Amino acid sequence: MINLLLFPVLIPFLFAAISLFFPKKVKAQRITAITGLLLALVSAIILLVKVKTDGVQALTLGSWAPPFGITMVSDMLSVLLVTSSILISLFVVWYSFSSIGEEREKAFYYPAILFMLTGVNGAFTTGDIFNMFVFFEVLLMSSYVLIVLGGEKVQLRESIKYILVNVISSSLFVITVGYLYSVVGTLNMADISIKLADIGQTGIVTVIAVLFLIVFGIKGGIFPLFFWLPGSYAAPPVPVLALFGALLTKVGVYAIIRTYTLFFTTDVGYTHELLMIISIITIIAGCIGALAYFDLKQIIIYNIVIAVGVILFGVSTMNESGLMGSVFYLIHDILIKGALFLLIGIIIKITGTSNLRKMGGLIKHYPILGWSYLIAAFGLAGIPPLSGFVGKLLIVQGGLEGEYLWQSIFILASSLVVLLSAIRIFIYAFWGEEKGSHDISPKLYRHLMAPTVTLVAITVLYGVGSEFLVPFMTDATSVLLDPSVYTDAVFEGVK
Amino acid sequence: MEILMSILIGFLFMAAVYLILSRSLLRIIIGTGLLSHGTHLLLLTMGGLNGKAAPVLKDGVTDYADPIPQALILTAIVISFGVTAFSLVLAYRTYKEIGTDNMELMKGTEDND
Amino acid sequence: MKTNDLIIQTTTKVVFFIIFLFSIHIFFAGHYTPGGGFVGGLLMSSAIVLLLLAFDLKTVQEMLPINYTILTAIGLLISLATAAGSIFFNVPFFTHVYDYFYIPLLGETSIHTAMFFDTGVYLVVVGVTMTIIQMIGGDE
Amino acid sequence: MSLIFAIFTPILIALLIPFLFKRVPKIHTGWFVLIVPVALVSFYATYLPSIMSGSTYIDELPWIPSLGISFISYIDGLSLLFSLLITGIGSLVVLYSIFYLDKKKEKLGNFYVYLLIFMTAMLGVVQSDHLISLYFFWELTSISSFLLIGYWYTRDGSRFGALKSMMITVFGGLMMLGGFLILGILGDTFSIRELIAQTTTLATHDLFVWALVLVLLGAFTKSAQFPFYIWLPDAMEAPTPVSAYLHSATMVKAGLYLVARFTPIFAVSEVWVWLVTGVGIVTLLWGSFFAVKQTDLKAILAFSTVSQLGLIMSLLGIGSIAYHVSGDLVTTYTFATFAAIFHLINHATFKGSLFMIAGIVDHETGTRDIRKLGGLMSLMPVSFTIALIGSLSMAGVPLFNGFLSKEMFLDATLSLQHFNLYAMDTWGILIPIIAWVASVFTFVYSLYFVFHTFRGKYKPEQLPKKAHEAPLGMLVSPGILATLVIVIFFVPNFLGNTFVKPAVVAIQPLTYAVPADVGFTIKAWHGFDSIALYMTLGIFLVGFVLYKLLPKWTAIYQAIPSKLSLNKMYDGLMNFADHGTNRISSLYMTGSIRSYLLYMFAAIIMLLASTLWIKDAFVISFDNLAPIRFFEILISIILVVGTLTILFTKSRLTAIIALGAVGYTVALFFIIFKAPDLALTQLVIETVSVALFLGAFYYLPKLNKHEKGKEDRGFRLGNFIIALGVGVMVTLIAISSHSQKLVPSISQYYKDTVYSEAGGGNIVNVILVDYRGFDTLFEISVLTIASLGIIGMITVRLAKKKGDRKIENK
Repeated sequence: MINLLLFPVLIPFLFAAISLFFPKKVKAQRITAITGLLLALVSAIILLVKVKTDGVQALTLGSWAPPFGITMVSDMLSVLLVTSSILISLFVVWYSFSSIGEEREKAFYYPAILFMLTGVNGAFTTGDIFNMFVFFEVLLMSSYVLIVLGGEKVQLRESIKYILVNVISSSLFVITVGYLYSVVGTLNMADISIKLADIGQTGIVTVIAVLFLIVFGIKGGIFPLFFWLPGSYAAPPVPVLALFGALLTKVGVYAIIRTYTLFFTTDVGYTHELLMIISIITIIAGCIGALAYFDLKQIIIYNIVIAVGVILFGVSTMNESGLMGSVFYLIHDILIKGALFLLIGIIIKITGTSNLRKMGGLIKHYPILGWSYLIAAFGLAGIPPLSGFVGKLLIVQGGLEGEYLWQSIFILASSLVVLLSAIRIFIYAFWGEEKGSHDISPKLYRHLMAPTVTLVAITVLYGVGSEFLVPFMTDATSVLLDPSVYTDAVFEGVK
Repeated sequence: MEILMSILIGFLFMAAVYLILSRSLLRIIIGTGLLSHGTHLLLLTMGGLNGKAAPVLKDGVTDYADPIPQALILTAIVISFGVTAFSLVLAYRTYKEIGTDNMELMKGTEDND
Repeated sequence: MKTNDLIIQTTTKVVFFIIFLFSIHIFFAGHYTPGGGFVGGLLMSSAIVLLLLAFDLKTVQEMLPINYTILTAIGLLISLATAAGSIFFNVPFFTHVYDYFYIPLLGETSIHTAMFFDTGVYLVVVGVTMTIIQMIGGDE
Repeated sequence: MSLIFAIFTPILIALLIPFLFKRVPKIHTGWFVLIVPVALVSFYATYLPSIMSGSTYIDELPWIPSLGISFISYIDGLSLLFSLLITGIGSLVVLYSIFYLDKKKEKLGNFYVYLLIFMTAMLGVVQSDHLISLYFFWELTSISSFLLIGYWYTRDGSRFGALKSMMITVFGGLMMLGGFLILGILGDTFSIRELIAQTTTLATHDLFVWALVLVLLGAFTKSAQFPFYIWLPDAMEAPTPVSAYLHSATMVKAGLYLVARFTPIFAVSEVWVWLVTGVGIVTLLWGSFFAVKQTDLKAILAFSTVSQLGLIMSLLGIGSIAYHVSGDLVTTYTFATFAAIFHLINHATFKGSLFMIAGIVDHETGTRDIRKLGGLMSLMPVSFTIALIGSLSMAGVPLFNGFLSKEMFLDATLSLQHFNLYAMDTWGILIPIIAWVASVFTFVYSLYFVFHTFRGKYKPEQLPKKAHEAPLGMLVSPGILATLVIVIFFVPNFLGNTFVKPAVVAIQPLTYAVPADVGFTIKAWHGFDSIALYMTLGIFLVGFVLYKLLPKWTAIYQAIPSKLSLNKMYDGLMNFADHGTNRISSLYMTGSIRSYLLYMFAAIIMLLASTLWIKDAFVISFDNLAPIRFFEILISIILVVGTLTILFTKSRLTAIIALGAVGYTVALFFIIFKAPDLALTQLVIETVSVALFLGAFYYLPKLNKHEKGKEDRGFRLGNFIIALGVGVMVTLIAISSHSQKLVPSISQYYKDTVYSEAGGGNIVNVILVDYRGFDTLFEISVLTIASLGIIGMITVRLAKKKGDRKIENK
């Protein structure tokens, strides 16, 4: 089954196309979406096993030899991201059943999610730089649809900003691909890697590297390109926010990781140093934002920015611990952000506000919600043995191994801010005197809690069961450390 | 010609960015239109402009223009068409809903604490 | 946009068919000369737009009772299916096949699976442009 | 029962607690809980004989073995002593809590779950041989402490105290983790024992001192050392059993444990000696001085705890000098370590009992405000007796164990004169002086605590409740502790041999191999030539005078400016976190997309320009260029004119049409540059787009309507500069890229194979449907999605239906 690696991309696509035939049948929409996601999940897991046993999978479409056709490549990093993306989408869709409302469900809400997942998975899997642009557009266009769906004022207002920023970033992406094509004459990522390695350190390549950092940095939300993010992400309803928060920035981060380990390895002293500086400022900016607002959504959204900085810091060290930590943390962040957004979604549903100062004492009537939140918050802050711990540990270890003492201590200290921002929600929303209205039916509460608690449980397992993940993470890291594993898989049997 | 084109493209980008930074939504969207024109021309230029024939097979012709950038541009054109159409409808809806096309009146910071 | 001028309407119908045929031609020509599904589809839609200009939205909808979303979905599925056919032969996705056939009336013709793919493109383009135009035109 | 299992027993039992609390409401949940520490204390007690003879035990549970992360439980003299303290005091505290916390009013389920989590955490801390698992349990103590302090979560003080303690201790923990990681990298192991074995090579590395400082940050924050102690007084918002357990007897001693445990690794560094001794002694003075000022019973005890922890810390510091000396001096300094451990045990006994008494007073009178209390002696005679025993021990009065260790402490400080590290022989004289002064204050607040509460005038009108003696059950635990205080005074060497000496061996492994080697005996009487004796007498004398004159001199506390206090600094930081960050953030998070884009473009320009400059990347080559023909110039001019028209027109119709013109010009470019497919597509698309533009903007107001007047010169100039920058960058990089075609393009392949293998003639089209058909498949999906979105936008209008509910958007 040589096409296996396409299935996680194509199955959501197929089901999205199918569900266009009956937009008004809510039940059928739901069933199609869930079926598609489950099948995609199964295929992703099969692929995961395949990549684990047989190494990097590559397929050049149309039976053309690489680099002439479009190559799709599943290495461990890619398949891990694909699997977790599908998983998160599954939970978000499950959660959406009882929270998104029929109007949206009848207006292509589920197809949009499936299309977005197609784009996300495609971007994670593709081995062709222009094809990555196309998948970026697929996921962006779906995200435009999701952010504006519902047509509330704030959605319209923020959608414009969101689209504008992304249109600019897409244009930059295309011209960057153009520059790169001019210099190396190819689009296949493995081919680019080989050719850039042959060329060695050249000024123009470094400039292109910086351009790629900018292009993907806008998507990933790094400093100073993240300003659009907090406002735009807060506009759509919580399930959409959860998807955005969990997945979209990660695509940018993935693309940075991919290009900065596969392409731009000849001038690490400049490019990765820059990446490190930027990642640290990103964390500072994220920390300021995470503390600045007494608004549930904003707090968690700014934590996305912090996490992006932490992950990229690990990448910038370019050593085994740092990179492995980044991979660990990347997957963790997908899961934990998903969980946190779903959790605050329930809090918002209960209290009718996202303003922390207007809520309080929820623990009395919603203890499970409270404890789930606390666990997720500790997971976010990297308290052992929860999910964020191992990743952050390895990232800091990588920093210290690279003798970046102050930077590593800074990363540790940033965890304190993360903890403060997350625990503040707990203290304000769950402790204290009971405040605010509580208009949620027990049935709705149960329906919203089911996917949320399951997801929190998964994050806990992710942390506690880190041992089982290490072999996967090691595989993912080995490709990042040694691009030839990647390029060999692509050109296997060709050269 | 490539250098002239590069300057021309730079000019298009400049105009596009200038428009994007203005307050009126329409000007902003027009700016994105210029941006994509610039982008497409840039792609074409990066492929080299001295091809002697269109990349359509013809007997006796060997010096074809580089077909890859053209294929990429075609894809990009279609995508930007989709985005433009979407943003136009969005602008239209926004205007009807919010009653202005001035971006400076769409800050929304009053919601933040 | 209401014009009940009979001459214009009749002319439009004729022009519509001419453009329609031209779009089909462009579509088929695509593999060898400039053209292809995308341009073909766009031309087709402009033909329909022309109808819209001559008649009102309702009439056109009665003349062409098409749900464009479903048209789009069909197009998408045709393209996907063409590409996915290769999955069943366990060759890389998107592997096209073609051969030359003798077809009565048309003579020696090449049938290329890429053509089916392009058909999907054509339908999607028509479906999408029409949806957009209908939406903008039909909104109060 | 393996050692690891023993550590996790409390947390496993904790899983049952909510169930028991709900299902067995008649029996106080505490009784079930009590079984755990009692069982554990007996379990650990069985290790005593073999530990006394110098053997050790180890047990391992792998967690992430691939990364070398495991739970390793290591039992030696030090960890066994702490384990016994944790479970022993734990048993007494749980027993006490059964009477202290009402089974009907309180959420006992939660309380005991937290307490049991804490017990596991604490056992884990003191038994972990693995740095990462030590860190794991360390943070768990912070978290359980957070939950316990915040137990009465509706009180503002509880929430404040909980957060404060967590912030400070987690900060320390994170820093400590940094230190651990450095150690792990330097020594290539996370095992403390293995690190101890290679301490001399470790010490040569530059990062070693950093590891030391970072680990000490962990210890100092946890053990409430100056200046981090500020969380401890606020932690007194916790229920009193918690204060007695966590915040005096066990958790705050984790820092001391850490220092003791790492002494063999770090003591070779002078920085260690100075930091530990110095910070300890300052904390001692600071805590004792401010304890006198307090009016809340528990606050007095909190400051007293701070001060006593400082005392033990400084003893550990003095003890680590043993690593820097040789001969007889080694014993002189290890004596300080011996004293430290001895005092640590004594402190647990007398402070534990005092906390419980403070709780009893609070419970029976309804207040802990010492100004309202007084004259309880006759009403609560048993409590008074216990309080007196505890206080006198704390003051260092003979007949109580505190006297013994206090004397040893004074002796140890005096021994510093023998040592000349960084002039410690001269500066070191300060330390006994500070120690003496601090002991005077200790004497004062001890008397103050007991006599102001139990003697003087009974003021029933100020008390919320009518005072009477506590129920017997509540007195059992403090009673046992008070008894120990006296027993230890009389048989100190039993304690010394059983508990202290094995622990000293663990801290000073270079000097002693087995507990029997430690040759110290504890004596109450050292003879008349002991300087410590005269110091003690001086303390009693001066202390008593100061106590009597208390109201006369406490005014000096008012003279200390409150703004400079450490609490104010913490509040300032938190205030910055709450409000300062908001102010900073609102400077740039304006919500205006224009300003965001300005920052972004500015950053992009700067990044690209500096990279171009630094990397000398701008290259221009005039080879291989296409010729410039006349009509190309003409089209270029049309393009420029069209663009300028868009920029300067005031009419939106003109702008749209000009945009169309630009689009057609682009199509012309496509034609002359041999791209017929593009030209065709561009023409059709441009036409459709213009139609869409016109359709969509039919209703919109005139262009520039909002901008007239408002769009000042600065606004435009800013836009122009940024726009120019972007344009220049695009051009420069385009020229450079084009001038450096370092690898020939792969496009020849398509020209060669398009007919033979792909069966087509139009290369661009074949690329689109075949070579790169995958792009096209998803390109048409983008179109499809766009149309879905447009349908969604036009048909779904929640805003109108629901009104503008701001529920999710605020």
